[in-house]
Amino acid sequence: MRGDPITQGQRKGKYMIEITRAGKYSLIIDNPVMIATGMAGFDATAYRDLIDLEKLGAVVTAGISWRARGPAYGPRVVPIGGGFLLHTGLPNPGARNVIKKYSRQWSKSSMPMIAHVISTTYEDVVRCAEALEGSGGVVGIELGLRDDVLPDELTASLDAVREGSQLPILLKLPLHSAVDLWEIAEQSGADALVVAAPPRGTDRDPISGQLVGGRLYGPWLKPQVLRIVGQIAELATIPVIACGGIHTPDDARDYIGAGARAVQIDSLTWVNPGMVEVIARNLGGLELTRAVGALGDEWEPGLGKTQVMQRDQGRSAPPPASPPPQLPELPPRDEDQTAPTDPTNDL
Amino acid sequence: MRGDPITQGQRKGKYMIEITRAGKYSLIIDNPVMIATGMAGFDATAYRDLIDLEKLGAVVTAGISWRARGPAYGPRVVPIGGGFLLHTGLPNPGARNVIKKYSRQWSKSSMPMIAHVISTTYEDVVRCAEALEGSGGVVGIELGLRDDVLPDELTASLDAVREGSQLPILLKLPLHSAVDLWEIAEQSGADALVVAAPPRGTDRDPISGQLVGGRLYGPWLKPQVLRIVGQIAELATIPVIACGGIHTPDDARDYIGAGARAVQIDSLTWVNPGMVEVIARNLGGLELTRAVGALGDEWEPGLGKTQVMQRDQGRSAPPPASPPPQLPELPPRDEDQTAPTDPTNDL
Amino acid sequence: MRESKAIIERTRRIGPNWQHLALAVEDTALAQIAPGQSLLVRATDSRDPYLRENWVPVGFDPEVNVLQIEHPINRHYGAGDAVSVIGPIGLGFEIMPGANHLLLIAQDYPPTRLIFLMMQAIENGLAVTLVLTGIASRYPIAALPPVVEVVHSEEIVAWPGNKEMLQWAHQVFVITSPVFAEERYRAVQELARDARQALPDRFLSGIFDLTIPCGTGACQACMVRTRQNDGLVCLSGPAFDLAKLKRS
Amino acid sequence: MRESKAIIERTRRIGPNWQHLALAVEDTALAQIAPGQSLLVRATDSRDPYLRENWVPVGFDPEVNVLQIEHPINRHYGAGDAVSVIGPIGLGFEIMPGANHLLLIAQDYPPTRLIFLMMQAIENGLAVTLVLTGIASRYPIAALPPVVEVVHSEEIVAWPGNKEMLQWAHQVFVITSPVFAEERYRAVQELARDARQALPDRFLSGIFDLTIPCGTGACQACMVRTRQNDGLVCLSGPAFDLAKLKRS
Ligand SMILES: Cc1cc2nc3c(=O)[nH]c(=O)nc-3n(C[C@H](O)[C@H](O)[C@H](O)COP(=O)(O)OP(=O)(O)OC[C@H]3O[C@@H](n4cnc5c(N)ncnc54)[C@H](O)[C@@H]3O)c2cc1C
Ligand SMILES: Cc1cc2nc3c(=O)[nH]c(=O)nc-3n(C[C@H](O)[C@H](O)[C@H](O)COP(=O)(O)OP(=O)(O)OC[C@H]3O[C@@H](n4cnc5c(N)ncnc54)[C@H](O)[C@@H]3O)c2cc1C
Ligand SMILES: Cc1cc2nc3c(=O)[nH]c(=O)nc-3n(C[C@H](O)[C@H](O)[C@H](O)COP(=O)(O)O)c2cc1C
Ligand SMILES: Cc1cc2nc3c(=O)[nH]c(=O)nc-3n(C[C@H](O)[C@H](O)[C@H](O)COP(=O)(O)O)c2cc1C
Ligand code: FES
Ligand code: FES
Repeated sequence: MRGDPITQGQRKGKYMIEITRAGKYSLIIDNPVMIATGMAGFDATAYRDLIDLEKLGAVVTAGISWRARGPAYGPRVVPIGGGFLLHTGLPNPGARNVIKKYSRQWSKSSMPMIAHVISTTYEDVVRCAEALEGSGGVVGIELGLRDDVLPDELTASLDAVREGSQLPILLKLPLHSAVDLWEIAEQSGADALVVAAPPRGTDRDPISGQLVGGRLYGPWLKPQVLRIVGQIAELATIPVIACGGIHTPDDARDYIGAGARAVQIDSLTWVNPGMVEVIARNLGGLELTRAVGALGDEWEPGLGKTQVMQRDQGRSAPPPASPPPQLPELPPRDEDQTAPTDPTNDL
Repeated sequence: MRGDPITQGQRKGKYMIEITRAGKYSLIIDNPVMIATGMAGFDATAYRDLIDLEKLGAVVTAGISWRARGPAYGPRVVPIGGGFLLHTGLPNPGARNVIKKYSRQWSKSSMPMIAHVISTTYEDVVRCAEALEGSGGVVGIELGLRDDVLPDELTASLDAVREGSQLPILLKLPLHSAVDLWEIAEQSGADALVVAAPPRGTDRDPISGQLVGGRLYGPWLKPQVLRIVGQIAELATIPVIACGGIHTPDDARDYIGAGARAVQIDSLTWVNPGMVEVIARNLGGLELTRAVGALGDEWEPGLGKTQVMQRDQGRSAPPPASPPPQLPELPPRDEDQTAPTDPTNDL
Repeated sequence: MRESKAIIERTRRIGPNWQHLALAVEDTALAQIAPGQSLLVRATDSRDPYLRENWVPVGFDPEVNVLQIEHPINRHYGAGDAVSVIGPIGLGFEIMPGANHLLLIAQDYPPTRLIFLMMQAIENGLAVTLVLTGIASRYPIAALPPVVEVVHSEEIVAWPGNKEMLQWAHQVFVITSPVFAEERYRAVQELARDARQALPDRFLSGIFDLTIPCGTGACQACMVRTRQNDGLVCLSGPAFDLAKLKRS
Repeated sequence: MRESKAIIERTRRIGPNWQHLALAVEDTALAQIAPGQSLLVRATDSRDPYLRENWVPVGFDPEVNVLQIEHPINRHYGAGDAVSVIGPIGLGFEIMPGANHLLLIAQDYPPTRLIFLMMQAIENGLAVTLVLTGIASRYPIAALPPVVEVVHSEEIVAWPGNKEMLQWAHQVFVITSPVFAEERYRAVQELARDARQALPDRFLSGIFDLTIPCGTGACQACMVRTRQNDGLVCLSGPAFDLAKLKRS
């Protein structure tokens, strides 16, 4: 879903970004930057002193299942070239215990919390969704899937969440099958597509010598995901939320430029938490309505508005990227052509 | 295809590894380590002084099409986290010119050359395969596909190569769809599966500021590909050749352990060519028949045979990797249980 | 827990494989760092290594806010290098009231995690014995204070005089490779049960030197299988009462 | 072309953004390195950066086999650091017989690629003028020999006195950002055509400072769009006769 992102006014004096299907299941946040599932625990308070959480649009909780799950056996973290492999087993004390422990904090926090539900059995997903809606603390449910999920399973899991709750549903698609599955998800009632869950891989733990299977994280995820976000956002009629390897404000902007309505930050949260706030502050200025004088893509800390304008006018444009001879590649999305209309332009 | 790799004797006093379907389209090489397409040009002589090419099992040429192709416009290399994005446009002067220029060198070389054919139109692939077989210089054809190839296109391309030549056909599958496509490829006459072509991605060139689409390379490819090699090798009845992010002898061994018959080295060839030779020397010792006293997986330069034996006996085994509670992951392949029978064991 | 800057003021080689880094910390909260706690450090702009390193203090000079970090010599650091620090990670080791004899055991694993505790215990007049088994025997002890009794053993689990030592000790801290922690900590428990009538609570603590991806309790990758499945090394570790662990 | 080791013997800051590294090379073949050629260097065990860096010599002392490398100060190198070197990459610049007046132009781009040529030309008694336009004006010229005439210009393509200089020059080398190479090199050709009757072959060479992934001709990522589509910067570059380029 490209273009015309909906901005229906301002809340807390800021912007409003509708990250799910408009209508009954609409979910509006005021900054397009969230923290992805598993990165900040069940309530993000662990990051209270590291990130100004108020600057974020939302935080997605760690995975929650109806039944308690124990941690994985054996090695759980394996460093790989420029990143790492993580295999946790998605441990959690079960939905009721999570709610008991965290729902007060969820309700107190002015930052929207989205619950990540692990898609186990139909019945358990229904109960989990019911309990989460009943807790009153979360504004939406993000549904996670197995990496090798089949279309029928995806549909059944979506049905189960909808049976259990009336919260907006964000569906997190696996990287490798996102292009094949997004349309089914859209038709089956997902209110937003999160592209993508990190791919699974296998590598050898250097400490124990064992092979470990798990999710893969690192900055190199970004180009893999960006391509797919561009392909899906071109066609989808519900919002796309990009997730994968964001490490700089420019990474986040590239996703927005490719048509994502919002972004989720993953492992950067651990390796450089301060930068998560910088990205949220930067993207917070992304005025998606392009109001008078707003510069969508040119914010740098310390750069005054007039300087931005001057710099923008003085820049000689690089030649347009020509498509390669016979290999059609998704063209970069045209930048919004609206010219800045701020009167200071004329100075 | 796991287990019992075929070793039918020795050539040049070394090992013999059958990397394609047995029978009419059998292709045998004497070291399981090859260089992947695009990494060493059309005849590998550029690496003559950097790698002892004699140690390699084979080299795959850069992509060849019937018609000449020019280079891509715009930026072609973008550094990404721990790797790079490459968009060349697969330039080549066309099959006839490639053959004119390189076939003498191919025939002279004692190292087997495999031609990589770009799957363009049916007619052009037929002609390209005909010309390459006619050149007499190549021992097999590796067929490359678009990243988003459809099953019918894959089948048609395979048919076209077979119509044009009787050379063994290695099919290089795209990373994201390898798990979905390998069976069709096997049934449609591929003689080996190369898993996988690097994924395509999109990222911003820091020099020009342009978005560029291209193939992604780096060490983090290995865990992504290893998982898929394990899944496919478990089931396929034709040999699987692993390709993706190999940077150490252990990376290559992990692929062999996952069921690959041979491996292709990609970008390491550029960043550390000397290591390609080390890997070939190391894996050259991988006696796949487990002859008397052979240690499949314990070679280190400078370590004598007796020391290896002693070390092996003294090692206390790590506890077996237990599967995670509810998340079945492809279990690591059981190591070959054949005990070493070398009499020095008893010393 | 906060993110702050720190400066490497000095580096010193203490053995063929180990170096000490004098780390001047800017965050005064880190002046309270206790034996057992550690820091998550990013020492380079590079993304290799990608995850923060877990730096273990072996000493602290509160006058100048300088921590001594013990680090393998797998990388060179320059005096003046600035690093980003998140910490402190975990809880300090708890010494039981009245524990005057400490037994510290590094089983085939570097004793680094025990050194700060040892130094503070000595300063406070406690008697300390350090047992180094397996490869830990190669740890450079020249720099340790002479008052510490050091026992070496080729054998990994047992050591000469282990029975007597387990009898007189008021409290025991063991570290070993996380790969073998379960079986080896169980073996130490057996030794102790053989040696003495009762094993009081907290008598035997095992240290779990796991990789710490987040350090905030968020990733749950550092969970130790306790009876409640609630032991996160980065929050309530790195030491756990061996009596409280789940047995598989 | 071979892979060999080299040692950084000394580092020297030559301006706010530039340093010179004295690189002792072990491979004597590199003693033949000519202006225009460069090295593919891996200076770290880390995989960040992943691709080898392209190091450009600005001088060579054959007595001690030491190359001077000009490098941006985006990283610190220590004296004694060993690096892995593949090279030489590309062809040396060809000076036409009888060319006594060289005009070297850095258009809004660092002149590093021109410095070695400039030094050798001066040594051989040629007259050299160096034109620095746009951001190249900020290049630190204090270290350059006084005999070189240096001209600065705010404007990127043209500069004060360009007509005269293009008239008296026997040969011209231009460098600019590869992003703008096509349009800017065309503009220089226009200037030259305006300034003089005939443009002999090889009169105007443009330098293409492209990223060099392989340096061996294997990857074809460094192909310049010549009439034959056969110009690889790493084999027959980095300088190409502007008259031979394909125009889009
Ligand atoms: C016409 C116009 C166009 C704008 N365009 C953009 C734009 O394209 N992108 C954009 O990000 N903002 C833009 N802004 C500013 C934006 O609206 C916010 O004011 C800005 O991002 C700070 O938001 P905040 O609520 O965090 O500020 P506050 O809560 O007021 O925070 C202010 C504090 O945060 C620090 N801070 C603010 N931004 C950053 C940052 N990026 N990195 C580190 N520290 C920071 C400041 O130094 C200051 O100390 C624009 C503003 C105007 C008036
Ligand atoms: C019982 C037995 C078991 C063996 N098991 C293994 C095994 O598991 N794995 C294995 O790789 N080899 C094994 N080998 C050795 C293997 O068969 C080869 O002899 C060895 O790999 C060298 O091969 P080559 O043809 O390159 O040797 P040569 O051409 O004779 O080359 C020898 C030169 O290459 C150097 N060299 C050899 N190997 C390496 C290396 N790995 N890295 C860097 N330099 C090297 C040597 O230092 C020497 O200078 C085994 C040999 C025996 C007898
Ligand atoms: C039944 C089932 C449900 C799953 N649901 C989720 C999920 O909700 N979120 C998620 O990230 N991964 C989910 N996964 C699984 C992923 O493929 C992977 O197993 C998961 O990310 C576990 O991560 P780990 O590697 O840390 O154990 C599920 C797997 C199974 C078997
Ligand atoms: C008709 C067609 C055929 C292709 N065949 C191949 C091929 O044989 N080998 C290959 O690596 N990529 C092939 N690709 C394409 C990949 O998706 C990608 O375009 C190719 O790797 C080009 O690489 P580049 O990014 O360097 O331009 C083909 C693409 C098209 C459109
Ligand atoms: S390191 Fe992440 S929870 Fe402990
Ligand atoms: S850099 Fe690879 S061909 Fe020139």
